[in-house]
Amino acid sequence: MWFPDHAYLIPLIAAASFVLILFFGKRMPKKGAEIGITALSICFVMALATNVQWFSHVNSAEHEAEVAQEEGEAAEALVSSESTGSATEPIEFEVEPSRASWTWWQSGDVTFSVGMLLDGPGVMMLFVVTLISLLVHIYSTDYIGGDRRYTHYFAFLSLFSASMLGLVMSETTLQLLTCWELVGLCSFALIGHWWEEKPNSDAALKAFITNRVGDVGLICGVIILFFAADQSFDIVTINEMALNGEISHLALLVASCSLMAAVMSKSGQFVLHTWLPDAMAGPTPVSALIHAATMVVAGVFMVARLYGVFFQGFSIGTSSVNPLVVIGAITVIGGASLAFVQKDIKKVLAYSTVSQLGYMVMALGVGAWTAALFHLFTHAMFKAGLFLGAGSVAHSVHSFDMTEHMGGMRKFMPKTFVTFLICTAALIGLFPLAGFWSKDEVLSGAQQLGGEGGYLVFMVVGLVGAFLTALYMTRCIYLTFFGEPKGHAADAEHPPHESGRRILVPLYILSGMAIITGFANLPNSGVLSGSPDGASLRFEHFYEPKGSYFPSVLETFDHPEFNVLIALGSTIIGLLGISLAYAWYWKGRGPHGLTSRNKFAKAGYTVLVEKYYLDHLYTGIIVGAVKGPIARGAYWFNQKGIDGVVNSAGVAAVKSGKFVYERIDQGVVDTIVNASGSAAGGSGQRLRRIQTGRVQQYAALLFAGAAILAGIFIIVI
Amino acid sequence: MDDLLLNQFLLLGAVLFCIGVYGVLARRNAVLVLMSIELILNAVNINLIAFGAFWGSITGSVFALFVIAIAAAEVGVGLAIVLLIYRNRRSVDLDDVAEMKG
Amino acid sequence: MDNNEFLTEWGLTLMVFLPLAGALLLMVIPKAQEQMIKVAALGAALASGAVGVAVLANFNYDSSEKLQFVVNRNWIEAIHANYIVGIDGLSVPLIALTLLITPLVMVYSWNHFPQPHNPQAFLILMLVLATGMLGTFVAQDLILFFVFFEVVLLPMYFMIGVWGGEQRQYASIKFFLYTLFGSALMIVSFLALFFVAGGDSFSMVDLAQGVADRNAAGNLAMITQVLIFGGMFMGFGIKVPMFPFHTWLPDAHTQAPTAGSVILAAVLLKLGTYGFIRVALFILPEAAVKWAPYIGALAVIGIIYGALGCLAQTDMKRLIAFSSVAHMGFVMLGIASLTTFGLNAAVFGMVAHGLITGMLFFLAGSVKDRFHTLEIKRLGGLLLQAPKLGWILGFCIMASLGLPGLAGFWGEFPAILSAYNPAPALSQELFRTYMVIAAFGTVLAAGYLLWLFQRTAFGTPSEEFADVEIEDVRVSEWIAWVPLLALILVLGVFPNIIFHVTDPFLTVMGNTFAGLK
Amino acid sequence: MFAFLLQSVASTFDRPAIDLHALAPEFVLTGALVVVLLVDLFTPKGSRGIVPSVAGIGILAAMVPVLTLALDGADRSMFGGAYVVDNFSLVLQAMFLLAAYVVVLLSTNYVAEGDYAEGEYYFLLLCALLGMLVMASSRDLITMFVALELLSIPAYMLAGWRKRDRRGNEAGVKYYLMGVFASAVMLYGMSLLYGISGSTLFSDIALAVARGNGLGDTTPLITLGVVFVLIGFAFKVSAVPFHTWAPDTYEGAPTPVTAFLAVSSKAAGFVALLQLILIAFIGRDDVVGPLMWVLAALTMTVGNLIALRQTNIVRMLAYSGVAQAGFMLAPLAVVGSNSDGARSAVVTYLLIYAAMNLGAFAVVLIVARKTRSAEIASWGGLFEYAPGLTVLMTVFLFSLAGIPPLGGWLAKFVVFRALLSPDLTAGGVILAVVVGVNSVIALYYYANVARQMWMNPVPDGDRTPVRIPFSLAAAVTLSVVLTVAFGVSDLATHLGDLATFLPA
Repeated sequence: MWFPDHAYLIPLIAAASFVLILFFGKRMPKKGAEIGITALSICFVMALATNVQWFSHVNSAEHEAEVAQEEGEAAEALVSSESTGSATEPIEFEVEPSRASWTWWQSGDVTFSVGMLLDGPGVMMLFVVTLISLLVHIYSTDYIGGDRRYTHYFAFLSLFSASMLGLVMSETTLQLLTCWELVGLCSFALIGHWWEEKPNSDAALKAFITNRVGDVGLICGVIILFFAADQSFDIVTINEMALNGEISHLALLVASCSLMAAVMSKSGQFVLHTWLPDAMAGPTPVSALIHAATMVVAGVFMVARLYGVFFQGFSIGTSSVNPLVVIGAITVIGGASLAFVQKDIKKVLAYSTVSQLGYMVMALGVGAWTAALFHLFTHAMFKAGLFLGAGSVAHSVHSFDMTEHMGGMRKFMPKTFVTFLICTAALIGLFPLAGFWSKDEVLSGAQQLGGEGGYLVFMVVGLVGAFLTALYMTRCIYLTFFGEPKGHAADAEHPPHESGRRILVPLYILSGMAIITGFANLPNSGVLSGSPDGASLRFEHFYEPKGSYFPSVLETFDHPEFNVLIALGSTIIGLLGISLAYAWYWKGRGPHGLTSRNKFAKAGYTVLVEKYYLDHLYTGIIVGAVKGPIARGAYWFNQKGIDGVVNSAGVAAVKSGKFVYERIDQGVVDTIVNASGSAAGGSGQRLRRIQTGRVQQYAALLFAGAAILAGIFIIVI
Repeated sequence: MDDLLLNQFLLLGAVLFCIGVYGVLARRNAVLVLMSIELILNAVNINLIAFGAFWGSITGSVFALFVIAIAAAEVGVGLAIVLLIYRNRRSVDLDDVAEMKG
Repeated sequence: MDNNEFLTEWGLTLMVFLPLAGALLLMVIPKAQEQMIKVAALGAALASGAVGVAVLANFNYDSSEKLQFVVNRNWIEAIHANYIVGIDGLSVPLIALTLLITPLVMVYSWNHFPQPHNPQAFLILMLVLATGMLGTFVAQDLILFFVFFEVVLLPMYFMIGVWGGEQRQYASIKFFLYTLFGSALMIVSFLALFFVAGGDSFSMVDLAQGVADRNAAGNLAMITQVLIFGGMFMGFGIKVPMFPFHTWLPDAHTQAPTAGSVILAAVLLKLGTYGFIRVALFILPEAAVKWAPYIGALAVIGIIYGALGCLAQTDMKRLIAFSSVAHMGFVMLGIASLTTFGLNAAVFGMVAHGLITGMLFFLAGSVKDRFHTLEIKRLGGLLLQAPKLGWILGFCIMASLGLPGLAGFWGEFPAILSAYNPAPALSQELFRTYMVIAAFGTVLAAGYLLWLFQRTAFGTPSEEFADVEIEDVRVSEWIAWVPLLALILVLGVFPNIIFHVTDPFLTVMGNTFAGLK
Repeated sequence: MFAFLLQSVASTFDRPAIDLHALAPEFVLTGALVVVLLVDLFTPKGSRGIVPSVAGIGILAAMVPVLTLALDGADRSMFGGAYVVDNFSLVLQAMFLLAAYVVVLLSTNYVAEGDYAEGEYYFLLLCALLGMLVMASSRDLITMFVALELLSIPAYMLAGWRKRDRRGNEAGVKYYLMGVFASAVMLYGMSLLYGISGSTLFSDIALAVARGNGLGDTTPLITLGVVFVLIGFAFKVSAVPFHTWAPDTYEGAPTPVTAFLAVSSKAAGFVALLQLILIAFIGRDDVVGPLMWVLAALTMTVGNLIALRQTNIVRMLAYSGVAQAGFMLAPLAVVGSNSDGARSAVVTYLLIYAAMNLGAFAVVLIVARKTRSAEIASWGGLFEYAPGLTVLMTVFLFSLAGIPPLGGWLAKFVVFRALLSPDLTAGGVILAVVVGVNSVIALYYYANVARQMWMNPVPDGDRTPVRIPFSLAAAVTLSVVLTVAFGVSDLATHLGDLATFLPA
């Protein structure tokens, strides 16, 4: 198992690439891009190899367990001839993660180590991060070619890749924290890549500072777990102790709540999500890599990594509601409804990302660990594809504004259009694309897992979210690729044109992934129970940790089964959304004023004429309502309410800083100091009056002093 | 010398001392101030002599002699300084000698 | 072997006094021979550095909890003050820091001494300063410690007062008076301690033993110890500076010339925190337990308060100065926790703050040099005009706000960590509250530092500087900065370089506190 | 009565055994002052420089027997214990001689250039010095009184030496009158002490004061006597509220004389106080302690506060001297619990104070030769044209402020040590804190002068270098060497510990 055991080399290669680009990038013929691409290619190959070896590692572990079990059964069979049924049950086996560890520092008798903990989720993330990073590197050579900070850009991409790879294979929470902050730094630098304009640097600052707020939670959580686990940062140890019950429930609960804050900020959960749409100020490939596929899922990954803590802390297996699932659910709906009113294609995708991250958090909240990670996996593919597709379009029309400068792009950019369409379909969850399978697992999880009553409410939320997703993505497709070209897109002299190969190839790859990745975890239950063992649930099989540090050791932990009703239901809901939107945008006429009264009349007039009377009605009411007051209200609340709170927190901090400085520091503290100085000087001035210059007054003082002192001492003593 | 007599001498000394102090503080004329000083010193002398007699030792008297001699020297110096002041200012009013203060 | 004996006997003494000898040498060089003066000064600093490196190289890191290179000679016998020097794991990092900073500051100033120029006087002061700083870190006798502790005052006073900014006179005297006020109370405490502990030695080890013995015998009133600690608290706390004794710091830092600010930030402030650990905590552990909650409270107040102060600043240098209040708050929080973690964090924090804030002051000086202003409003677009300078600023700001992987993190995080689980004699609830407040301090730190970066480095240059040609980093600046930048990174990645050295001594100390109820 | 006196004298008089070696310093000095007068008489008017040289040599010559006595090491007591030579007297005599020598160095140019009567000047200086030497050895009220007047009366004349200057006159008359008033009060106190004990010997007084004399309750009388006598010397050391003469006199007197008054005369006052308090009044520390506590606290606080506001450097130094006296009085406040420590602290402080204060005055003299002004503002930018001098002045000023490693800090340190040892007492600790706070206040005005020199521009733009005459250079060098040496070595503290009294 050379590759998994030496996987720590992968981030090191990326880090080396960062250093090389930083110092030599500008002198290279391609300004450093070639270094980054080479490094990431190596990383990707190594990640692939790691995956392959890991698969065989898991299989051999399973095989060994099978052999052992068979031997045991053989022994058992000797005693009792009853040995039926057990063969069909899945075999329990443990998979040793690949580990490496070095001492980082020590204090007293506690040693802090840095190292590698590589198991299923890590291996999976290796693949995702290196693949998308590589594609983004290639894509960027075209997309931001000629930029004045081209080299810097690639340097930071490399640094980001290194940090993200380090994060996913962190051995300790401290290391996780370190990489967590480093990816934040890269995010900051890349959002602010075009820092000449203030909005961009504002967005960068907002991202960093909002994440810092979450980091307070992370720091506290990590510290609480450190002491709860007898002074250890080791993730395996912490999980094991949490699952064994060696850590009190209270500590786990407080730690989980603290860590929640970090999840909320990093993974864009309500109410700390506001930085994510703003982060679209960065270059589009960055948005694809960092703000869609990898960094923003760090929060999800962290929960998955410390799942033992969360599982016990929030009693996920036995409850029917907990902070994770609630926050996730709010985010699903909130993000989706906000996506609806955006004019900027990237913001649509950003809110969509927020919403999808909500799914993942929700899935973790209901206990569907595999579903969450699987959705993370598929989402990374199609969302990156969407972002890159949006970038491709924007590259051609020099704008992200769908309503002003796009429309009818399918004619100019057919290839981009097709890939975008595929990814959209995957996102909406159309059978048999990737999103269908992963979203379905989430919904099944919500339906089947949990304590009494389960998390049914959240399944409904998930369905509503799916509906909304279909609506806004269809709208997005329409505004971008259909209708009449507007603005730059209509510029006859410089008509939009299809992008070059370096942009298209990543799009092909990602859309291809959007098609096939769904099959990675083909269910083998329900109507699909006939699917072959070697092809079903591969994702779960290979990537779900199997060992004492994962909640699967608990009885309350379970996997949802494929439910054909949910699958059908969600598909129908998705299709309904699409058709409603289709009806509204493609078939609808005029300025869509059905929300106003006279337009209602007009609609009534056409009831008989139009075949789609009902459609019109429903579209008008539902879409109109969602698109209109609800979404706008939500957006207003978002911008003025939540974002307002965030911004005014900043303003308040500055104001209180001014107050403290001017009034308290300079006004009170410093004044006291200076006043004692001038008081000394003042009393000196007053005392000088003793010194009148008249010798007889001096004499009077002398005699009086003598008399008084003598008098006092005579009387007192 | 008995206690009663000693007390009378001491009282005289004290009164003289106070008169001297009053003179020192109240007179403007430097020469009068010098004379008041002599009163104080003589009050001391009376004390010394009285105590000397009380103890029957000559030390008190000797001390008094030293005081007298030194007082003479002191007053000499004092008068010289007053003379200097008079030369420069044409006045021996001590209230005028207050250029330096504060 | 001969070499080693010589080093053991004379190494520390040479290291401490070589700069002073250099200062004396400088006095006799004619003022006109500027080049020679500079070379001689740098030579003295480097010579001291070389001896220091030799000493540190021969230091036995495996038993760094023990005093090494100890020299014990009679000094002022009449007052029982001895010349005792020696180093252990606690002093080594700070000595290394001082040895590094002094020549770098000289190199930085090489071709642009602040007005009114006069490199001779400037360098003499610098060398005297070096002796004072090094001496403080090696002294193992309270009187010797005190003397060195005070020796740094005068050069710094003149450095601020003569070469400083517009408000230099006010700032310098404020600095001086403040510090002396603390010192006066401190020396009273030292003496009281001396008599309390038996009255026959000022050696720190003996004093600690004396106090421990009397405590064991139960005939030392707690109130006495607490009051003595209080005097030391004033002395060290003002130097650190702790809220509310910090008001000298922004003024002094802002007005001081770049070299002065750097030394002030990098080393001088550490004298206070070092003193807390080396003297106050070491000798009076029981009183420390009584004081720790209050120190912790002031520390977290300092963290938040310093950050708020930063947010209000309009001057870049003053902002950096205020940030010191916040950063030293973390150091003090670590100390107040009275645990091995906390103390380790504190020492690391000292070094990290020295490197980072020193670097930031260097940068502020260079910005001032180029734009002749530090008003944040007038700056902007530094990254466009001088990209290297801008990126270095960015790097240092990231380090300063405690980004993991850079040195600043290791001062902050373990300090917060330690506050979660303070020494058993302290209230956990209280310190956990401190922990949360301190953690929020990191948010504010990110806020004011990034805001500074945005307003100075991002954007486009303001109109008044739009057409001005701005020189990027100069050679002398590179020489002075590269070691610091490299160290910030290296220490961030390999924190054990320092923890390894400090830990044995601080573990012993931490165990002492762990044993107190 | 006269017959009775004569008779008693005749009957008891024996020629006292006179130990010539013990008295040799005084004799040498007496000889020197006679020689000074004669030399002045027989040298022509133009040839200056001879008289000061003779005076200087005379002073150094007097040093020789002091050293031989010190080497000899034996304590000597004469005149029934009224006059002794012990470690204490030798250390202080040496200090007086050295300080006076520096004053002669300071005076040389000043007197020569100012057209003053040179011979008389040095004659009076040596007379005062003789008084100081005697003071250090006196263990008897009469001897002490004579010594006091011997040092005071010439000092009155020296203070008013600039006879055509109105301020000079004023300085003289104020010093004189206040001095005489104080002497009178002191004498009154002495008469009471004599009355109670029947003897003028300190050892006898000590017994009577401690135990009473068996004549009923004389405690109030003793208290009155003790307080009055102490106040007489409190005047000499310019303790508040008896300090009023000091600033005016210092300002008006010739600067070398000011230095002499500020250092030697003040030291003489402390010498007397030490002897009285530690030998004669040792049994009444219930009076002495609180009295000194009050005086010390008042003196340092008032002195410092007023010094903050001074614009004239001599006047500032005068008030600083007042404050310094407060610091020196402080150890006497704990004389009851730590008499040895108090003595050692005061002596140490005196030695260091002499070195640094004389140095400061020397620099003032040098600078005044150029600026012709004593205003602090005229010191602006000194660093630009006289860096060496500036550094020296800085050393003296910060030594006075008590910044390590200069001498002054050790002086403060021994004060702290005396106040806090061997057991912490409330009074001692509080006074120590008062001392601490005061030393911070003091720093402000010392640093203010440093600020002028280093940081301010030259007021009149005149940057011609300052010419330093040889004698002044010598004085400054001597002072600075001692100031620094006292700070970094145990010289002063060692001498302070050494200066013990002859056991009674």
